[in-house]
Amino acid sequence: MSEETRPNLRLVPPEPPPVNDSEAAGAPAQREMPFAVVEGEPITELPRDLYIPPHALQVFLEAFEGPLDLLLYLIRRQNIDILNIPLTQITKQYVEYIDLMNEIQFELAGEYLVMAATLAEIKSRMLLPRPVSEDAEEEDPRAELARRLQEYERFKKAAHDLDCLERLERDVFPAEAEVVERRVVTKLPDITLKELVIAFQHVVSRSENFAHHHIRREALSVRERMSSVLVALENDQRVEFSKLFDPAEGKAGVTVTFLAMLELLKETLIEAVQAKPFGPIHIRAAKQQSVEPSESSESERA
Amino acid sequence: MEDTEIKHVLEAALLAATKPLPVDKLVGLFVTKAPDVDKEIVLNALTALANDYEDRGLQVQEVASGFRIQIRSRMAGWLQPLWEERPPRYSRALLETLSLIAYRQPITRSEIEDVRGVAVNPNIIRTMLEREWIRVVGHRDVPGKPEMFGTTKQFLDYFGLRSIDELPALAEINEDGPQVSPQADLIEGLEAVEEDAAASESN
Amino acid sequence: MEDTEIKHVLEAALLAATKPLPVDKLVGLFVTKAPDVDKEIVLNALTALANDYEDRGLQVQEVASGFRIQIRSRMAGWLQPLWEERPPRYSRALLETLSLIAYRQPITRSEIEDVRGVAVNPNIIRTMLEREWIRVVGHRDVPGKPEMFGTTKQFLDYFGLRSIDELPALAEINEDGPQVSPQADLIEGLEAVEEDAAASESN
Repeated sequence: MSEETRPNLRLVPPEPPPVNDSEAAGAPAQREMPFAVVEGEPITELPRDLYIPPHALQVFLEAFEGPLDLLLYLIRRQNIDILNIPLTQITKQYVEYIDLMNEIQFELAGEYLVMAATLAEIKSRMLLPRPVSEDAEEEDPRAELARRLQEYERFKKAAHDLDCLERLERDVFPAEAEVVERRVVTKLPDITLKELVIAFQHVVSRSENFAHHHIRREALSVRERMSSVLVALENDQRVEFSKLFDPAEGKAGVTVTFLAMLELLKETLIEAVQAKPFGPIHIRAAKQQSVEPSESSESERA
Repeated sequence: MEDTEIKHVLEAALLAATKPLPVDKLVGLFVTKAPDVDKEIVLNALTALANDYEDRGLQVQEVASGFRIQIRSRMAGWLQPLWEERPPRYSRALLETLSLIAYRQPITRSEIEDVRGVAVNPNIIRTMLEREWIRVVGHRDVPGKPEMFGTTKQFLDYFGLRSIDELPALAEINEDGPQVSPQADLIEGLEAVEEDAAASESN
Repeated sequence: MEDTEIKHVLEAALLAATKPLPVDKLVGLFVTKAPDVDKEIVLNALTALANDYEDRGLQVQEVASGFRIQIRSRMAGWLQPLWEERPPRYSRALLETLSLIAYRQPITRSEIEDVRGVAVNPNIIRTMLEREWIRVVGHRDVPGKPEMFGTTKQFLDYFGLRSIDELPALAEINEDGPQVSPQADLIEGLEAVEEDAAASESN
């Protein structure tokens, strides 16, 4: 808080407030004295605990959680009815607290100043003459303040109750025994074929390239066979053409393998080598040929 | 399967687990080897276990995410030498903010500030998020789309509660004005400090 | 101090501590409040505690760094379900990548990226390789020699397919009209699943 805000602290005239204050009229039990009469007992000097020695500054800072808390403290300290706050007295004390904070170079929180202004504002509204002809009972300007104070007090109490609950680390402690043989088994996530196909449908529908492409069932097994032919040719292996066919698969299977090899040749993924006419044909994975990847993809997508 | 053995399996499981176990998980322990053991049997066994612990330093506690075995609070004093660090203390500002989130959830920061009358320290929110006591449960549909906070199961677990309903009842607004001052101890503290200060001044 | 209470304090301490406690530390628990309790008394109490545990799932065990309470090995079988962690579901990115490999094999990573429009997370590929659903079937003969992926026999086994051509064809899924196809029921199922998915996504 900057230095400029200091003059604003003088929101209330330092001299004692007028005796015929409207709040005194509203609260006959609390006849205004230079300071106050609380529950019939005149208070002629500020409560002793208003003085905060500099040593206690830290305590002071920790003690109050803001302007509502400070106000609540002032009210409770003097056993004042929260619904009938003697504004002059409370405002005066409140501002004295703020002055005190200021004196000890306490960096004033804006919220405290706002509250001082609020108190002054309520007070000024109460000092204004009330319209005589008013039918409806005018709401006490203090009502809103009282409501906020009560609401704040509820949660102050709730925080206290929460703090009283038995809690881990402070009151109770989880009991754990050592497990010598702990074989953690991480189960792998399951997926269903349906999920897989739906994923494919999603990805295809998002992709222009694929949008009008129909995958024929035959093509699928050909593509898988392309994979297995490539695996057979792993590690620069040369495999004799006929060895890549499994007669046990029958005619259909042989056809699929043949189509797969044609497709692989077209995509230049394999090479067929024949050392001499009518000699055995060997198949090996292609090397050192530059084919644009898009070209091979395109041929498939067309 | 014998009742005693069921109890012993449950005891071992609760002590082996590093977090509370929901009753379904406890029933699941028996599913392959003793499928007769159902939820009711498990709950009865837990009650029996709790009775066994009656006079001991342990207790079976049900919290939001399940059952756990914990050391009773009356043992806390004895165990003090075990801990190298003091248990974390939480400031009144944090506890008030947490209470507001617990009782008024979902609640935005500015709604908290309205009740407390002071700005919410961002560190307080961060601490509670990191402890996973609170989480962002949505955004209020007002300009700026502020985050709304709510409490978590971990919050309930930490404070030994099964559900948010078990929080102490929020004080009624008494139209005549509440009479008890929750600050009594605080004020005593202040007075003590003052006396100390006075004493040191007189030296 | 009563023997029983000493035993209960020791039990609480051993269960609250996360590591074995040396006997000196256990004696230290009593130093301020019950200085009579010496090492011998503590050791006797530990023996008494061990006897209490005779028929139960627990035991007091002395190890190099002190005493601890541990779960008896005969309980291991019962507790096994506790250690089975249910993993999170696979991401949509993984499912899409896997489906592209299944339908478009052999396919390189950059070809997958072309279709999906986003980079393929290497973890996704690794996960599928580890599960042995896909394998590297070769390298495309373009600069960088990128790996080409294909599906495995384990992939077919997992989904209960005899061969890859039992995968439903995309065209059939998109047809509006009634299908006369061996996969008709599968497709119906698929559509139902899709609706579920759509419904859950809208939640």
